[in-house]
Formats: sequence, structure tokens, C-alpha cells
Amino acid sequence: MSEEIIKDVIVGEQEDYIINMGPQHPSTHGVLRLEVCLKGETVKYLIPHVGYIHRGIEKMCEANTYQQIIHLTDRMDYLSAHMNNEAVCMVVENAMQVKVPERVKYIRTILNELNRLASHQLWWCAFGMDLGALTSFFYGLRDREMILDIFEESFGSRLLHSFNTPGGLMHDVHPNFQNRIKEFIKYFRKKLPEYDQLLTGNVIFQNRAIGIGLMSKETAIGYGVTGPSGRGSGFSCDVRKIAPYGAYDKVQFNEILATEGDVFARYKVRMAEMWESMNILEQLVDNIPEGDFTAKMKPIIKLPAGEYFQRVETARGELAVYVVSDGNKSPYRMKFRTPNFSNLFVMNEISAGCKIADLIAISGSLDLVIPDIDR
Amino acid sequence: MGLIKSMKDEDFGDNESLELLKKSGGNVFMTSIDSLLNWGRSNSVWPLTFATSCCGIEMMAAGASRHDFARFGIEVYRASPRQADVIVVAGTIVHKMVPVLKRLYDQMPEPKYVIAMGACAISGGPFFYNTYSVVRGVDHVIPVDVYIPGCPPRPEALLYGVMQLQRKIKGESVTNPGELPDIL
Amino acid sequence: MSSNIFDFATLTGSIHTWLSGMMSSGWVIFTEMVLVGLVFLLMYALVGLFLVYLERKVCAIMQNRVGPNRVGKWGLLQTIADLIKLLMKELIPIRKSDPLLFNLAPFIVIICSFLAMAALPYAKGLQAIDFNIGVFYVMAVSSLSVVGILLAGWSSNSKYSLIGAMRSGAQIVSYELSVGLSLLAIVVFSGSMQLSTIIESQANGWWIFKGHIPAFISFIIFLVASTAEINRGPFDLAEAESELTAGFHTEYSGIKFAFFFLAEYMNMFIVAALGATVFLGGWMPFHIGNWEGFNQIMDYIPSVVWFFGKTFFLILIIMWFKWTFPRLRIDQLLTLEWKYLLPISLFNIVLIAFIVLMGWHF
Amino acid sequence: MNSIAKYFSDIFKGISSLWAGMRITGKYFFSPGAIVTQQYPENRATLKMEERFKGEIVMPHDANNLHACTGCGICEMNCPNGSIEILTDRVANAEGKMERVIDKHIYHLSMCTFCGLCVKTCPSDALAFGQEFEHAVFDRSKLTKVLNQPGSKIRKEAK
Repeated sequence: MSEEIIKDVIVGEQEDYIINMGPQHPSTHGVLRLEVCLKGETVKYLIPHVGYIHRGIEKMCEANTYQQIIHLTDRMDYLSAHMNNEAVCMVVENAMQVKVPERVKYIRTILNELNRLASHQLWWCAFGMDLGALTSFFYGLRDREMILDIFEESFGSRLLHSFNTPGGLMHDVHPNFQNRIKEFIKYFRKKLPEYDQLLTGNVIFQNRAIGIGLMSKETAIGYGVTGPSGRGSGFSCDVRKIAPYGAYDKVQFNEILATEGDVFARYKVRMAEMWESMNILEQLVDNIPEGDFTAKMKPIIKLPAGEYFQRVETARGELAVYVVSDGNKSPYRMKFRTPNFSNLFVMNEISAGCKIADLIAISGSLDLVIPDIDR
Repeated sequence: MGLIKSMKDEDFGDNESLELLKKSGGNVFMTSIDSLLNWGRSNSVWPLTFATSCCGIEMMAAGASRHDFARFGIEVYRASPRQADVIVVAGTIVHKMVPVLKRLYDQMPEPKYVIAMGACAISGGPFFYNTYSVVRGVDHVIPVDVYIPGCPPRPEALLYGVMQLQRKIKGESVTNPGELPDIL
Repeated sequence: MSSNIFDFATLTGSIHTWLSGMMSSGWVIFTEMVLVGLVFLLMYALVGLFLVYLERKVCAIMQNRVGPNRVGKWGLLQTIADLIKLLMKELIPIRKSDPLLFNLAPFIVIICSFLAMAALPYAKGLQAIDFNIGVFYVMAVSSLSVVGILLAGWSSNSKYSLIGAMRSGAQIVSYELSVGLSLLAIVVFSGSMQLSTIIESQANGWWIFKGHIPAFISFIIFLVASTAEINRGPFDLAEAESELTAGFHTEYSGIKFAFFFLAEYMNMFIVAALGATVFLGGWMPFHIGNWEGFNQIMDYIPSVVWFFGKTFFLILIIMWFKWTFPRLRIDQLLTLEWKYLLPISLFNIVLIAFIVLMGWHF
Repeated sequence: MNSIAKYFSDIFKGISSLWAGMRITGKYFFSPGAIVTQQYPENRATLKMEERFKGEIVMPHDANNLHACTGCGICEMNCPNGSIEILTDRVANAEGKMERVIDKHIYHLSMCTFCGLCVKTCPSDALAFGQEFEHAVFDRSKLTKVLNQPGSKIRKEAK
């Protein structure tokens, strides 16, 4: 490096007030590092640095069998573990042309929605905490524990269950499963309006959220922002509607769209999705057909050589799995298109000119899960 | 009567290691100042808000209403390492993160403790084989006091681990604060 | 009227005469100062620690949890354990910091909160110094702590700290106005800045009831503005945990951090005590007009209990604020002050002056 | 005039929305019955995990110290991250034939992710999930366990 460049860099540093948010910072919910350039308290630009939790999951998949891959996908976006599992399972099932029993599809869809609810509850807690409303953190997690109880009863673990296998489920759900879901919905329908009273209507919260972090529909499409964050900008991107999988073609539900594109719109979309998830659950929970919990699969799964693709809607957006198989028991190449990666990189675009506090609100409203970005 | 409220000593696992630690700690002579200090330290272990992945969610759940970390007096999550006493390594540590983790540990004031929570922090866990970027155990980087296995461990398991840490703190002496003997 | 309330002046007076009989007047003053200092030190520590405990319990119950309950009965010894730990924690010197200012800052903050306690009337006749400008003194001294905060942020050579300190500076300077004006409302009513006189003027009813709606408005403004002045949620921008890690005290460890921590809680106590004194009658019992029987019963409750009861009531309200609301942004904070609180309190003052001129208050 | 009306309506709307939030927290403050905390070490006696809870992997032994593991190694093969190591021996059985038996079924609890593949794929149902979750230790090597008890033998199925 020549001396002049060094001088430039130093001079530049003196003019710009650069702070590092992360890797250890309470607002990033993980080990994301944002290099933020400030002028006073106003953000000039920011550079996200990823890789602090890059675990090489895609590379590991190339050495594992398809059953083993499931437990790795759990740990990508741990808050939508079921959806991640299902994506891989569906790739394998479609490639092998296995017909999955209806019961499995229903149960998977119920689990998806439960997981989405749990994930959105956690997002609500974390978002409230980011904005300084510490009590919201406790109310959200209090209600989330009820879902985790349902999970634990059926699958034996709270967060990461590895419950799906290619062709079906590990074992059948617990006999109490349906009753507990109904109980939970009854309980949560009472509690969710409290969330609104505590946070949504609050004048401080609205001032913090409305008109902040504006993302136009073009920006959302351009960056590939999907999930509730994209739908908050009016980008209709719900895979459950566009390409229904599981039992989603058998239920009535609305795709939640908001057109404002600010933090509050993304907040509203998620809150409405919680109501919608409960509607879907109510439609499904009584109609689980009897049948097997898994299709007949060979113990060693070998995908026919070729390329396979499947996308699902996780709690944060569109997860796509792309598999290249050469006919062996492990894939030749496996690629995950994870929603958070795209959702992160729109931050620079939508946060220019806002304050530090807004930056926290924006990153909270995008609902980032960092291990999903780095994989 | 054990050292921990409403738990007996024999209810805990791994008492042998603790005995070994106490013996090799040198100073068996525990003064009353020691016991007062240890009482204070063990009952006010403030954790650093440091979570890299899934276990962090269970750590949050442990702090929430159902399990309530606060009962142990450790709800004061400090965001600044200067004010924290224990770093709960909750999640995978990759090679790029190692300098950061080391630095965070160095920034904490003595006496400081480390809890390795979950399989990733103990041994690399799900990423033990076939990956190029994961540190196989956080004890390669910083000294770990308590290991809590699980993937992720239940909040109760974390509480249990914290009680184990409290037991360890109560066995320490001011003459060698936070120092680990060479047996590990 | 309030003749049967125990007057602490008799107790302090008898101590004074007892001491005077033993030594020369210079030594008497010296001994008394040492005694008062010790009593305040003890009280400072006890109240501070109790407030930390109270905050943790209150927020726990609001959040459907139990809160500290494993150290001592109901976790009462929790904060003492914290204190012991913080006392023995390593103090880390920061490279490239300004060592003198870095070490000085926590002491400035804690001394400021200590000074303010001297002028508070805790019970009838129990007051270290009864200034004739008591209100002014408490305000002036407590707002000095911003110097400590600014120094802490600047000297620790950390960017987050600096942002936190700057925020705090802007915040305290602007909210000082509203606190002052809302207190001025009662000063106008009672016609004195002396805290004891203000309390005496509330013997037949507290100012919040006597002063019509304007007094109530200035009470609300006082609550909001003083919450902002002591850097508590929802105005805790200076530490804003999710934004600035720990704000101005990011780099402080051990007992120096504990000083900031304790000073924050003691500032809360001082503000609540001042509010209780000025608006809610201080140690003055609750009296209703001519109900002699009722007033007699109220007088049996010791004046210390009245003072601390009112103070802790206000503290609870301030805690309730913190655990309910999200944090404001810095520009919204200033908007709230300059566009809402200040104009309203200015108008309020004019209104009160008019009421007093016309003699409409009781 | 309109802007003045807006100014005051903003104030009142703001205050009423703040009051709505304070009502929620206030309601819970005055209803301690809503506390949901399970006090863990105190409730140890009554705390029961769900029957499917995945706490650790155990190898059930019956009263005669017999287990069902044949040492086939399928669990070792299926484990995604090598938490299981099987050391086998060859011993002569009653008929003089050499037969494979397990010497040590080593289980690394420190690595296990509880995916359940070993339990699911075991052809002789020799493995199961245990309910224990209190595993925290001071020494990492304590987390490596040998699942077959000393002196245990394989259970011969009656044919």
C-alpha cells in the first residue's frame, strides 16, 4: 500500500466516525458485525461483515447421507427448524418419487405453523427488547413456552427436533398433540391482543417504527427480500400461496400484505401472520387423517443422478434447496438459498440517513437469524 | 446441608473433579473472608450477553418467566464484558470468531468464569466432522469451568450448570482467584 | 395543627446539648458533622441496595416471574452479594484513556447524588441543612452529575461511551428546564424556596390537591422530566443497552461501575423524594379539611413513614414507566421536551401566577 | 386552528396509548397468581420430563445385566458426527464358533445432538433415550461414557 493511500485511509477515518456493531452486541442477536459509518448519530452507510458463524453446512452435506443432513439443517435457521427439515425431505421425496402419506403432510403443516408462531413470538420479544420495551421479552417467551411444551411432548426436545425424515416423520405424534394445540390456541387468542396493547398501540413505539427504514417494492424484489419483511413492502412472495406444498392447498388463508414498507409495516405483517397461523392450525388440527407416519423408504437413500430443487416458506422468508446428485448416498453439491442472507444485505440501502436507534429497529424488523446467513 | 440451597451435594454429578480441584488448589485453609467473598461471588454471577447460535435461544428461555434465571441473582445480563463475571459460550465458535472470543474474555475483569453450553461449545458438536471452520471445543481458546452438554441443553440443564459453577466458586480461595490447576 | 407529630428537632437538639456539655463548640460541630456524614453514608448504602432489590422484584412480578429468591429470605441479601462481588472485582485500566478523568468521573457522579441528600427533609425536624433555597440547591447539585457522565464517556476512549455521554448531555440540559419550571409552579404557590416552608404550607392539604389542575399538570411534567433527567427508561438513551452496549459506562468495571449503578438508583430516590416533598407534602400526613378525627389518626403515623411511603410510591411509578415503555429516539426525546413539555409548563406557570394573584388557591 | 387541534389530540392519544400499556403491566403487577415460574432446584422431586424426552442415550440393561446390543455398528455408521464408537471383540461361544460381542459401546455425550438416528436405526432396539438432563460437569472427559455396564452380556433371544 502506498503512503498516500494509507494517509487517505487515516484521514477518512478521522472524518468518518466508524463504529463496529458486533460481533458481540446485544442488538444483533448473534455474531453479525455491522461496520457503521456515522455522522453525529446519523448513519451514512453500513457494511455488514458475515462469516463469524460460518460452519460450512453446505460442504458438510456433501459427506453426509440424506438422513444425516436433516439434523444439520435444523441448525441453520434454528427458529424455523421444521421448515428447514421439510425442505430437504421434500427434495428427497420428490426426487425419489415417493408418495408421502396425507397424515404426514398434515402433521408437517401443523408443525410448520406452530414453529412459525413460536418464531414470530420470539421475534416479537426480541424486537420489543431492541426498542427498549423489556417486558415484551418476557410476555412473548412466556407464551412461547406453551408451544415448546407441545413440541417436547411429541418430539422430546424443545428447539431442534430433527423430527422429519425423508419419507415421513421419525415417529408418530403424541396422542395429546391435538388437544394441546387446541388449548394453546384458546390461550393465545386471549393473549395476543395484550401484545397489541402493550406495544403496537404505544405512541413511543409507533413513532419509532412508522416511516423508518422505508423499503420500496422494487428494492425488496431487487434484493430478493422475502418473507414478512418482503411482504411488508407489498412484494407478494408467500411460497405457501405461490407453490403450495404440504397441506397448504387444503386450507383457507390469506397472504398478509402491507404496502407501506416501513418498520411498522413489517411489524404489522408479522402480527397478522400470528393470527393467520392460528386460523390455519384450527382448520387442520381436527382433520388429521389416519394413516402411516412414514412412507416406505429404503434404509440407504440414493438420489438418481440429476438436479433437484425445492422451496418452502420459513418464518423469515423463502428457503430454497438445490441438490445436485451423482447417484451416491450423499449429494454431490447442496446449496441452500437462505432468506436471511438476502434480508441482511438490504440493510445498507434502507438504513442510510437514519439514526443509530433506527438501525436497531430496522435490524429487528428484518428478524435476522445470523447462523442462517452464514450457514 | 449442601453448599447450594435446596440441593444436596450428593445430588450433583462430577463431585470427584471438584474434590480434585479443591485439593490441587493448594490452600485448603478457608478463612471466613474467603467464605464471605465466595458467597457474594457465587450468588451474583452476571453473564455476558453473548450468544452465537441455537443455545442462545435456550439461554434467553432460561432468563424468561418460566425458568427465571433471576432467582439465582444472575438476571443482570451485561452487554459490556467489563461488567460481566461469566461468559456463557452458547453456540458454535468458528475460527473467525476465535480472536473476538479471546478478546471478550480478556476484557472481562477477574475473577471470571466460562460456561461452555451445548455440544458446539464443548466439542464442536454437530460440526465435529467434515467441516473446516469450526473450533472443536471452546476450551482450545479459553479455560472452561463448567461444561453443559445438550443440543441445546434445556433451561433447567443450564440452571444446573450454573449451580455447579456456584459450587466451584465456593471452593475457591482468595489466594489463587479464578486460577485453574493443571489437572484439566 | 400538627402538634402531636413527633418533632425530630427535640432529639437532635438534646444530642447537641449533650455534646456541648462535653466539649468545646468547634469540636461539637466537627463531631456532629462526622455523625451526620456516617448516618448519611449508611442510609445511602441501605437505600441504594434496597432500591436495586426493589427494582428487580417489581420488574419480576410485572413479568410473571419470581425474581431473586435464593439468597436470603425472599432474596433480600441479593444486592449485598452483588456489592461484595463488585467490591472485589478487578479494576481494569483502559489503555489510551485519560486516567485522571476516567477515575474521577464515578466519584463526581456519586458525590453529586450524595450532596443532594443533605437538603431533603426526611421527617419533621430531620434535615441536615435547611437552606432557604432548598429547591434550587437540590436541582443544581443533582444536575451536576451530567459532568461526571460526560467525563466518563469522553475519557474512556470508547466510541459507544462517547455517543452515550453526548446523548446524556443533550438530554439532561434540556430536561432540566422542565423540571425547574414544574418545581417553580409550587414555589409560586407556596412563595418560598425553602423545603421546610413548602412542607409547612401543605399542612392543610397537599399542593397536588390544593393547586387545582395546573399543579397536577406540573406534577405530571415533573415526573416525566425527572425520569428523563435521571437517565431511566424510557429515557435511558445514555446507556441504551440494545444500542450502545452499556453507554457511557461501557468501559467501567468493578466498584467504579457500581458507583454509576448506585448513583442512578439514588438519583431516582432523590427525584422521588423531591417530588414527594414538593407536590405530595413531604412528611406531612394526609389531612382532609376539618375532619379532626381523621386527621388525628393520620398524625399517629410517624412522619418518617409518610415521607418514605410517598417517595416509594413515586419510585414505583417511575419503575412502572421503565418496565412498560419502549425507549425514545434522541430526536424524539428532544421533540418531546421542546415542543410539548416546555411550552406546556411555561403556560402552566403563567396560569399559576394568575391563580395566585387572584387568590383562588386554598 | 387545525394544527392546534392536532397538537392537543396528539397529546391525548399519546397519553391514552401509554396508559393502555401501563394497564397491562399494572394488571400483572397486581396479579401474582399469573406467575408461571417453575422453581427448578426446589421442584426437583416433582419435575418430570416427558416420556419422549431426549436427555441422553442409554443402553437398557435388564436385571441379569443383559443388553441387546450385537455390536453391529449401525448406530456408529448412522451417527452424523461420530458420537458413538464401538469396540468389539471376537469370543468363542458355546458351540465353538467365533462371535462378535461388544467390548465397549462408547458414547460421547459432549458431541451428541440427539437427532435420534441411532435409536431409530438400531436393528435390535438396544438403545433408548434417557430422561436425565443434569449432565453439567467440570471435566470434559467425564462426558465420554461407556454405555454397556461392566460384565454385561448380550441377551440371547429365545428362538
